[in-house]
Order: sequence, then C-alpha cells, then structure tokens
Amino acid sequence: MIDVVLNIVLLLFLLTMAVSILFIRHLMAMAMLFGLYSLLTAALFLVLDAPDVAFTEAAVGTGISTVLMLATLAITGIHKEKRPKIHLPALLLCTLVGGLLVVISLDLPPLGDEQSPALQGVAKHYLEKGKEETGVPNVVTAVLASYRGFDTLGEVAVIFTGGVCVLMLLGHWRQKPSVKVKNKIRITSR
Amino acid sequence: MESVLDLVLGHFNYWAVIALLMIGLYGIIARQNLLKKLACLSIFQTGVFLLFISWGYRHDATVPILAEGFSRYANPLPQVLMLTAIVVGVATLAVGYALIVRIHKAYGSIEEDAILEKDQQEQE
Amino acid sequence: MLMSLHLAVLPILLPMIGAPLAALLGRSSWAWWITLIISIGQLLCFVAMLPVVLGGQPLDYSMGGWAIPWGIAYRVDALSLFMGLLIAAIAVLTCVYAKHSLRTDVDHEKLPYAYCCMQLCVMGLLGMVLTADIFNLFVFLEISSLATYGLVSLGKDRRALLAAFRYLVTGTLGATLFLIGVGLAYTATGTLNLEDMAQKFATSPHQRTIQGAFAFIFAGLVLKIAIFPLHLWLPTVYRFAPSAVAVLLAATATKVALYVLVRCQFGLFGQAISASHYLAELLLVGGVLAMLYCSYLALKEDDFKGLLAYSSLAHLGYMLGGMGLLSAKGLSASLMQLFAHTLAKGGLFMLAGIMVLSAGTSKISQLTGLAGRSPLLFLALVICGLSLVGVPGTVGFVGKWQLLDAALTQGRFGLVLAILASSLMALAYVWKILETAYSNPQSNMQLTVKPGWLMPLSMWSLTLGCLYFGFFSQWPWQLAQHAATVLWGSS
Amino acid sequence: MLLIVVIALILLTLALALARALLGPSLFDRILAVNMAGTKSVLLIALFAAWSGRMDLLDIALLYSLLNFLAVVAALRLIERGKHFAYLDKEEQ
Repeated sequence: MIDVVLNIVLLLFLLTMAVSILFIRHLMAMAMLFGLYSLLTAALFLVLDAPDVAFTEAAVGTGISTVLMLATLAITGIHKEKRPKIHLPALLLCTLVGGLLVVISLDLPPLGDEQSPALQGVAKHYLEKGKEETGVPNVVTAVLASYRGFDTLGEVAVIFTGGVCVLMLLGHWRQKPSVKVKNKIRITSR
Repeated sequence: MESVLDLVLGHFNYWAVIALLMIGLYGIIARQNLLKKLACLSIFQTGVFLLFISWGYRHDATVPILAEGFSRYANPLPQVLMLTAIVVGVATLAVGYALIVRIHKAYGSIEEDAILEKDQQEQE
Repeated sequence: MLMSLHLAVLPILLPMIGAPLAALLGRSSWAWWITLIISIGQLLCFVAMLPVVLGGQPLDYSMGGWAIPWGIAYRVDALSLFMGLLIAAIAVLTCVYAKHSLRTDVDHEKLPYAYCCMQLCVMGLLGMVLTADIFNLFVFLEISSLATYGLVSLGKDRRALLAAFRYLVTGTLGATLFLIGVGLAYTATGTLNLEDMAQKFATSPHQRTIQGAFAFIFAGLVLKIAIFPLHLWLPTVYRFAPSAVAVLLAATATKVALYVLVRCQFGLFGQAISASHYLAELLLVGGVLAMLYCSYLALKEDDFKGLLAYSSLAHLGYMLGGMGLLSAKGLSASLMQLFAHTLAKGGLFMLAGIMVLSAGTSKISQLTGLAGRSPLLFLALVICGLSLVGVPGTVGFVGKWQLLDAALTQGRFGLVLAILASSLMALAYVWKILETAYSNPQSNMQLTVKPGWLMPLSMWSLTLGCLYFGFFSQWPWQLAQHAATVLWGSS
Repeated sequence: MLLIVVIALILLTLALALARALLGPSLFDRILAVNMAGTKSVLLIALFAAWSGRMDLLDIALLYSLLNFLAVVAALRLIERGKHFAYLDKEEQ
C-alpha cells in the first residue's frame, strides 16, 4: 500500500513541477525547478522498483543535465523569458494527442498486472535464466551488458557523437585575432 | 464503485504521465524561448521514461536483482531500455545547449521570434 | 568464410573504428582518407552480400550469439540490401564530393570532426536498415540524427544554427514519439524482435494498443521524414547546411526514415492494421497533397537549394502514394521512385553546391548565363532536371511510369491525375531554372572559384547514373520488386 | 505504523520544500529548497529500503546525498561566476 501512495503523491509533485517549469519566467529558477523535477523522477523510478534507472536519472538528469542548463544560462547571461502567449493550435493538438493516449491507456493492462504480455515475453527468460547464462545476479546489468550489449555499444556511440558535436560547436579553436574578426563579419554579414 | 477505483488506481500512473507528456508537448510547440523549449523536451522525454518503467512494474515484487528470499521481480527489460534512452536524451540535450550558446553568440537573443525577426530585417 | 559470416554487422563496426580515428588524428586529409576507405568498405560489404541475399535466403546475424528473441538480431533481406547499397554508394560519392566542398564551408580545425560525424551519420542510417530489433533501430536513429544536427550547424550562414536547433527539437520529438510506439508494441507482445513481434501481434488480445503503437510510430516517422504538413523544418535545414551535408541528408536521411515506415507498416504491423483501409486513404491523400502543394511552393521559391528541398517534399508524396496503393506493385514502384529520386536529387544538390561555391550565390535569378559560362555544368543540370520531371530516357521516367502503371491497374485515377499535375509543375520549375541559366549569355556572372575535379566527378557519376539506369533499369527494378515481394510475403 | 507516519511526515516536508522552490522569492531560497528536497528524498529512499527489505537500495541513497551536495555546489558556483563562466565570453572582452 505504501508504494501506491508514494507513487501517487510523487506523481502529483511531479505534475506541479512540470506545470511550474512551463510557466515560470525566471530561467535560473526554472533550472532549479528542473533539477527538482528530475530528482523527483528518480525517486519515482525507485518506488517503481527500478533502482538502476533511478541511479542513472539522478546522476545524468539531476546532475549533468541541470548543470549543463545552468552553464548555458551562465554563458548566455539571459535570465528572463519574454511574456509567453497562449498558443491555441498547440493546446488543441495536445488535447487531441492526450485524448488518444488516454483511450489507448484504457486498453493497457493496469499497473503491476501479472498477466500483461510484457511480463510473459522475453523478460521471463531473463529473470529465470539470466543468472545461469551470464552469471550476474543483477538482471538489468545482465541484459544491458550481455543480451542487449549491442544497444549499449550504440549508446556509447551516441555519447561519442554528442561529444563530437558539442566540440564542433563550442571547442575553442586556435584562431588568430585577425582571422576571428573576419569570421565574425562573415557570420553576421549574410 | 469498486471497479472504478480499481480502474483509477491501475491507470493513474498512465494518466499522470500522459499529462506530463502533454505539458511537455505544449511547451515545445508554444514557447518561444529556446531554453524553455529544451526543458519541455526533456519533460516530454522523462514522461516516456516513466511510462516504460510503469509498464515494467509488478505488484508485490522487488527490484530485479536476484537475492535470497525473493521470488517476484519487476520486469528488467523496460529498465534496460530506459537506461539507454536516458543517456541518449542527455546527449541530445547537450547538443541542444551547445546550439543555444552559439545562437546566442550569433544573434544576441534566445527567443525564437526575435531571432526570426532579425533574419527578416537583414534580408530586406 | 569467417568474414562472410560477419558481413551483416561489418558496415556498422567499420565506422566505430573509423570515426574515433578520424576525430583523434586531427588532420583533415587523413580524416578524409579514413572516411573514404570506411565508406568504400561498407559498400563492398553490401556488394558481397548481394549474391547470398538474392539467392532468396535472408542473412541473419545474432549479436553475441544469443538466440533470436533474447538478443539483438540483424537481418539482411532484399529490402535492407536495396537500401543499404543505395546509402553506401551515396556515402562514397558524398565523401568524394566533401573533400573540396566541406573545406570551403567549414573551418579547417573542425574538418576532422565533420568527417567523423559523417561516418557516424552513415553508420546510424545503415544500422537502421540492417537491424531486426526495434529498440536497436531507435538507438541508431538517434546516432544518425545527432550526427546530422552537428553537421547542419556547421553551415556558414548563422541561420544554419537556428535551422539545426529546430531540426534537433523536431527530430527528438519524432524519435520520442517513435519510442512511445515501441513501448506500446512491447507491452502488447513482450518482445522487441521485429519478426517475433509481427507474429505475436496476430494473437494479441490488445488490438487497440497495437493500433496505438502504430499511430505513434507513424507520427514519429512522419516528423522525421518531413511529410506535408509536418515538413516545416526541412527546407531551412537543406538550405543552410553545408552543401555536402545537404547532399547526404537529401539523398539518404529522409529516405531511411521512409524505409523504416515501409518496414513497420508492411513488415511489422502488416496484419494488425492492413484490415483498416483508412490508413491507405490517409497515405494517398497525404501523398497527393504533398505532391501538389510542395510542387507549388517549389515553383514560388527563388533559392536553388530551397527549390530542391520543396521538390524533395513533393517527391516524397509520390512514394507515399505508391505505398498507399497497398500492393506489391505499388510498393516496388515506390522503391523505384525512391531510387530515382535519390540519384537525381543527389546530383542536383551536388550541382547546387558547385554553383554556390563558384558563383557565390544560390539565388536562381543570379544564375543567368550559366549555360554560356560552363556548358558541362548546364548539361548536368539538364539531365538531372529532366530525370526529376520524369522524361523518358532517364531513371525518373522509370519510377514514375511504374507508379502510374500501378495506380492505373488499381483504378486510382485521382493519384494518376495528381502525378501528372505534379510532374507538369516539376517541368515548370525545372524549366524556370534552365531558362534562367540559358538566358543572357553575355551576363557578367562570374565563376570565381574552380571547384576542383572531385566535386564534378561525384556529381557526374550521379548524373550519368540517372541516364544509365534510365536505359538499363532492369537491375534496380528487379531488386525493388524482390524487396517488395519479400515484404508482401511476410505480411 | 511508525513507518507510515514517518513517510507521511517526510512527504509533508518534501511538499514544503517544493513550495519554497516554487514561491522563491530569491534564487538562494530556491537553491536551498532544492538541497532540502534532495535530503528528503535521501530519507525517503532509506525508508523505502527498510520497508521493502532490500538494503542494497541504501547505496542509491548514498549516491543521492553525494550528488545533491555536488549539484548545489556546482549551481552556486555557476551563479557566482555568472556571465564570466566560460571562455566564450572571455574571447569577447
């Protein structure tokens, strides 16, 4: 029972955070709220029995992501958002997609259902044979590193790509001052 | 009455997450501030992560780390998928932030409509 | 023998070595050579797989030796091979083209990183084509998208930055929608392998979930492919990206997303959703609207690259129309159209890059006198342009003819009319360019920078490809038919 | 029973911290609120570990407390340095 209550309360907190991130105009404060938001998400992951995901979300979402956002704010030095307008088409679209999702969700097996196909499928094999076949008691690790190790290689490639892209965008290139001035003119004159 | 309560309790997670998704989607489309767009994109992605983890949840079960005295474990596969997806999401966000820094350097603003206006003026 | 066992995964592994090397060595010429060698290696892999796959037996590869539903599997069938060959070939040509083109667009220090990103982009695309696991597909989708965001942002113009940012937001939104679809499909079946999933769909009690899954996968891919009306991000991206990147994007990226759509719609969800013909109507209507509206936009556009971008959007409409016919014939016509469009549009974007480089502008109105200044360039423009319109003797004609034939046999006269109308508009906008280029030979248009010989070389190979496959179209047409029947048999 | 009462109380204080983060008014209030919410979630995790009998979750509680500290320090440092944080702006000077 405790987990259900925790689940609902945390979700409500999360919704409050999301709404306030949407509406707050002070960007620095938004970054703080964003950190809180992912902290709550991580706690929620834990309540939903996913400690590894909670671990990652806490490190990556709360830590890196928030710090990156703060760093962006610190570099740009912009702290206020302009007053936003209500966007009717977007509102309409969201209602539509949300309605569609709610309709689909009624067909989904309820939370924690034993009979859901997801639990009967591949996952069952992982839980029953995982330790025997890979020798790792943490099934998530076993699947991540062995059964679906190629995804993890892809993940590494994604990080690498992201790093290369950020370097390409921000790396401080050795440029003599005169060249830099020329570059600036080139960038702004078109 | 009983069944309605069951339905609500069993699907509350999904609905809350759907609400999160829609808040994110609205922000992505409607907000002009690029940083806010990215934050909303992140909310949207986190919503999807929560959705997956909810699908992997199992009543009266424990975390999928095999141990003595436990026999029911949560579904590990969605967790594995989300581990990958979280990292992918952050890599994308990092590139997005880098782009914002560059855009700010080039235009002096991070409001989309202001930037477009500057481009318009330049063309005329 | 050992090599041939691992052929299916080699095109992915090669850039995993090549990309870090290119970035780390730090010399742009070395990076270029590495990229060239890797992409040629990829192409050779696909060529080596050709006889095996055409023998009728798809090539299977299980990652880490895990049996099919437990681990990640790769599968090369005729459709994957068709796409893989096309992408690898374009990647080689783009690499040849990029040597000179990127150097003029991108700061010298960034070049190795740019080549690294090109390799990663092609790796992602090939991974999407080869994999038989739907989540793995998502991962590779993200790799290729991330690499493209970086590449697009390299454009000289500062507007490239905003274009890249919008592309990033739209692309990530699309990928996340796709991910929701993957999750829904997973909850309905409990597996991630494409084939296993398709089988389990048939017996699953959660039919509404499956339809929802398809809806989200469809929506995500539509954003990625940039199908009208969700196309707004595409023209600016194509306009402001460096020329070589625009070639790569126009010729491969959206096509691969289209491939994924074809794969999901016919291979994966085939039975679950083909009962509803609403989808077919949706595709047809969307295709027709895209053809007409985007051709109209192309007519109005004054920027060469922008015009080509809108024309690409219109041509996506043809492919959607062919898919909407829901027949093997229609699908193979779509694939043929895809092949033809890749050749013609790749050639034209390369030409646009040369033009921008040597004339310093991409405005159509300033192309006056091109025919007098550079007759060869003009000739290539004529050939690719005619292929785009679909004049007999070019590969564009073969694609359009098959599509018309398929539409006629199924009595879809609306589609036929739309194709004809759109082709007429294509003729009009190609004519607009040609007329400008031919007029006023005494103009003072100046070709200041010589484009070297590598850029024209790759452009001419695509241009001659347009002609060659226009006369000898059996080879791609048979492969396309093969691919379509493979998919049709499995659904 | 005790567990339930404690969890309820912690949720209450978490809500208070969130309210402070939402209301502000100054940036430092918010940072403090984030720090406090972080501490609360560490406690929550520890309690959850006790309730479910999986003591391995305590590792995560430890990681949280570490991250919480680091994130707040990083945030404060970035705010302190403000616009002069990165080389990009040094170039412009």
